[in-house]
Amino acid sequence: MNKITTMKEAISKNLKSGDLLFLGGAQHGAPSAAVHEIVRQKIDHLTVIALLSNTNLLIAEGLLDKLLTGFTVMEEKRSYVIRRAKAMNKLPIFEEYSHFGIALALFAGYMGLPFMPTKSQIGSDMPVYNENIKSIESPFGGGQIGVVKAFVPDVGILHVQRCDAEGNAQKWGTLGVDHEGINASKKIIISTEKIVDSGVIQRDPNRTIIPGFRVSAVVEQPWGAYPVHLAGCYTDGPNVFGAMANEEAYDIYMQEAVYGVKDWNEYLANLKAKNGEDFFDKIKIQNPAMSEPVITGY
Amino acid sequence: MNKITTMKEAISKNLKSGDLLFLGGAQHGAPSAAVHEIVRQKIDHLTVIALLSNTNLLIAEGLLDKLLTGFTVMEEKRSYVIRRAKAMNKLPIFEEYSHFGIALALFAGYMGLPFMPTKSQIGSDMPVYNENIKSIESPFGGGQIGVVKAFVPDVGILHVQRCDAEGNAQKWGTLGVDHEGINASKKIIISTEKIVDSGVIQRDPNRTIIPGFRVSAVVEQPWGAYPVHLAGCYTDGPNVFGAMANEEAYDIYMQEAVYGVKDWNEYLANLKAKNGEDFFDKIKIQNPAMSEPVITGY
Amino acid sequence: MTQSKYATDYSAAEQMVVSAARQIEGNDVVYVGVGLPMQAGVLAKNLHAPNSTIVIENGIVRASIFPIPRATDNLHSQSYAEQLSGLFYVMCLAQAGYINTGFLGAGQIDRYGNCNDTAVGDYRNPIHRWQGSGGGNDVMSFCGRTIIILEQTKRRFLEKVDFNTCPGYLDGKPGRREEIGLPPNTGPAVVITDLATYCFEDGEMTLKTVHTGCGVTLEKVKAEISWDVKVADDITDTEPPTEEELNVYHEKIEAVLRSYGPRPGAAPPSAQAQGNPR
Amino acid sequence: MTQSKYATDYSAAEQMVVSAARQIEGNDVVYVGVGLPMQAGVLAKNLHAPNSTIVIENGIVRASIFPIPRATDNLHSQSYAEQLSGLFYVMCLAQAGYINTGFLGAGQIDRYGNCNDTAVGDYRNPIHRWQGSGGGNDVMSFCGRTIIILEQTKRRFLEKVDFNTCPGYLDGKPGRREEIGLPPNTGPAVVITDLATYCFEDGEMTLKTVHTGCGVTLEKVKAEISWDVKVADDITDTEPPTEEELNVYHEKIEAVLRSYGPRPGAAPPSAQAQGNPR
Repeated sequence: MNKITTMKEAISKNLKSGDLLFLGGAQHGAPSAAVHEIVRQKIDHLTVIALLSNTNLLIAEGLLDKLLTGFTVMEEKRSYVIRRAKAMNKLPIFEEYSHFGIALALFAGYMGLPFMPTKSQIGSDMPVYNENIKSIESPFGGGQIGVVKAFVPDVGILHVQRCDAEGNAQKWGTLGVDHEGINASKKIIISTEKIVDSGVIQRDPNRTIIPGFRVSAVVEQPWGAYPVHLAGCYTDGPNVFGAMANEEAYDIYMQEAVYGVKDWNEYLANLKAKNGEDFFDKIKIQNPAMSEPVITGY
Repeated sequence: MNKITTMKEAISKNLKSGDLLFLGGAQHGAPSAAVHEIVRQKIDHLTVIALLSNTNLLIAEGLLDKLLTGFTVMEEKRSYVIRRAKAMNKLPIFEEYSHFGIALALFAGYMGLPFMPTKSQIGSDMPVYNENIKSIESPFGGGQIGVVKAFVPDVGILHVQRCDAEGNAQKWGTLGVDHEGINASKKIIISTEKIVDSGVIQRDPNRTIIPGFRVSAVVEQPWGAYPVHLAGCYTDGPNVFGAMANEEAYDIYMQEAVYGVKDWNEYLANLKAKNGEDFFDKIKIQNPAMSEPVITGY
Repeated sequence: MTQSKYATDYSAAEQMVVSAARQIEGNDVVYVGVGLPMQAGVLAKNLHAPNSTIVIENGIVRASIFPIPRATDNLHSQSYAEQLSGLFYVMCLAQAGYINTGFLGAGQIDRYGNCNDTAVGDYRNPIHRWQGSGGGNDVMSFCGRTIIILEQTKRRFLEKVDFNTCPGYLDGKPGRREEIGLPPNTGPAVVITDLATYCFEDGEMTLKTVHTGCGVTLEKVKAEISWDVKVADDITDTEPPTEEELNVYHEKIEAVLRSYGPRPGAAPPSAQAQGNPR
Repeated sequence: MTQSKYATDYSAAEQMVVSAARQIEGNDVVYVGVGLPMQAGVLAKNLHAPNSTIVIENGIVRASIFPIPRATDNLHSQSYAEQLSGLFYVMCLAQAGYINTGFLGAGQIDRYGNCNDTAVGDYRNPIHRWQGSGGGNDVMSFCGRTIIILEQTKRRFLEKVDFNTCPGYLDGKPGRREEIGLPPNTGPAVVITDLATYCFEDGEMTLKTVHTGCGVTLEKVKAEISWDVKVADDITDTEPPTEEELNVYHEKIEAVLRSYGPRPGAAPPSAQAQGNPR
């Protein structure tokens, strides 16, 4: 079944106000284009699970009720984003885990289980303030063991290097919490640098991170992770996050990247127009390494 | 650190009587050469965890104290192997799980946890006879949940398509319980069709199933899974398991494959001598499919 | 199925596979084990359910068509799959509720759909041993609907199985599966034998159709069940295979399996006897 | 280190990184976070510990040398790694005991090595907020020995941290870590600051060496600790960086980081202030 659609449709048809949303691409290949579209559509009251993925825009626009997080800037003295959300009285609740805790909660969701055991977090004060982490008596003896409650996102969004029209998606490079997060999600949106022929997938099926039958929408979006790096494609872009430093810079950025354009492609075209035709060429990878093909067949 | 050695040394230096042994290669790429070497060295009182991997030889030779299994022939009326072990008074204890149960127990070992939760097995009579499976009250409410106790193998053996001298091993095709089993094991022996340059690994690092620092020994052993198929290499060989049908066939097989040869390569050479130079060519894959290279680099 | 007229000359085995294949529809995600389940899956993919996804225990998820493998995992069932991983991944898909249909064989089955693939008689001192659960328990625990395919004899169809390997509706009381921790909306849905097909009404196996086209009578069916089986109000004749279904079966299943010759591989020649599941 | 004579002109920051790098030896498997920990790891790989394995949170396991990344994950730290996976895999390696050495930063640290990367003051109404645990709690919970690197001020070195993000020896009583479920033989081993280095004796932070080569005195060290710190019997001067170590540091760390220019990426410019760990 062909699931190719536009980012606009992928978001509007699958994500709704109040949803629990997983954003993949921790530190690598963030779904930037998708996040900007969510902001453009002002889908609000979201609870977001994201590990080091950029949630600044969602917070600054007051779209988050809650952020399930292991590491994020919460200090208003250091963040215009936080100050802005607070001024609107829309600062999200921050529910804190360790990074492994986030991974485990998603892993439980992926496994279809209500919780995962762990030895992390139980040594800290986190369980005092987060009722989704606690200690139990280990069922086969040996003392105490921690448990973390499952996350089952309503919607998961992952940006990948290649995907076929049916949604069989392949990502490589570091995977952060992509595997457990996307597999835990009920509805799945794949944004991909390139839609490839199914044969490309079928000749390397071990690389498929999520099978097509689990996927709701496929969006071809080149430079979809910009300005975050993506293995085999591009390195980090210039520091657009400076845009989050104060109101003026923020407003300019929002106009350029969200409200003043109809979609990500128009934003990309404007970046080129403004910064020169070679703007994106400069961040393309310069020293590609090609993998040795693996053989399958019969 | 170069870890290349012979199968003889890899087994004798790492596996000892009484060990808990994981054998990878469920239905695909079984470590046949390694198992034959264990038999040749008569390493006994083993407890083996293997899912649909061939343990017939180990049982028939009376080397197993216990088999942790989800599916295996136990009926003596239907198995010379079982009759033979019983006649020696060396029939192993069969500790039974579902297949997912075996995977979960290994997964707990891989995670460094004492157990894994699950919804499998608890609906069956298995927990009545296996104290490593039970039900507990789910810690965040919602009723009962099953738990399976961890396996932490002393030694794990996996046969792969390619591995570098340091032990960075890559396997593709179906992985059965290979990933969790080999990662759960304390000492690891990798048997590989081919030792490759580290650059081959480094240009496709997402495929590495176990990193070199975890590996104790690397053995280059072409046709190491024969007569079991291995993706990209060869299909199933002729039915040597008929050799397990009766005493006469069994004795002939043991002489040919174990006791009458010094190692697997001599056995392979004899197979060629006996069946013709093209014996192995006939089971090589005929219609190879090459994966599209993936790009990394910077 | 309506485009082709019904066959008149067919075996009970063919009826079983065809009836099983018809249980797969549309975008179903289907777990198939070795033997008749695998045949049903491949047949459906080649006939009326090309968009179904086939899931095989060792880590195979495939939407594309594939030649029937000898057992479950071989280079044909692996190659050109959309996704290859391992058993853990596939079983997590099931545990999380994403495999809506499972197919199993069984050694024994009882009134409430519980299946025994373990031991006849006392577990500690069995009269006969089967190979054990394999993935059977997992599939029956997790899948939305599980379809059990087995030969029907009085010794296999028991009021209560000697050993419960794969949980049906347990003691038949409502909500018992959920109570012990099994996922809601799961369990056996259909039983297909060489004599008849069954559904479950309020957790009890209920005779639905009789393979009259193979010369089976209601009396014969009842004679091969150890308890007084419930009969559906709308009991009817089993819909026979169509000529098209049989043609595809002969071409895509029978002929391919025959071409493999004697089975090599993971188990002694007799291991797959007794309709054993995996 | 004995092949090169000691440098005479160096900063406290250089001393910190060099002292930290020396904690990596032979075949160590080392978790490194952002900042000084990453610098220490890359320095050791380039100097005396080429066979160590570096593990980075986002799924990187590498035995081969690599240019220092701007933060932790970039195309340089990913490319040509021996293994790439995700955070779950890397943390399972740690939880199962296969990462023997961990490096962390910290916002506050206390007498028993507990670290605070969360909140100054009351959690519900904090005076200051750091970004939170990140992988810090996991590393300190799992690794055989954890080395903490931070700037030393009296406000950071407290008798008891305001919030325990990464568990040290908790209340200092023997066996407390194991009692609450942490793996045995784990915990903080060394603290490295811009003034001194510390070990742990019976779970208590113990002053081991003073950076006298940077002009630091024992009095200055004690003035920047809120409790009456235990002093090791064999307290000595910190071994200064050698010229070779400094040269490699300048070439492989400083110059490379400088070449990246201002940091783009995952956080606002000020986010990495306050020695925050990840």
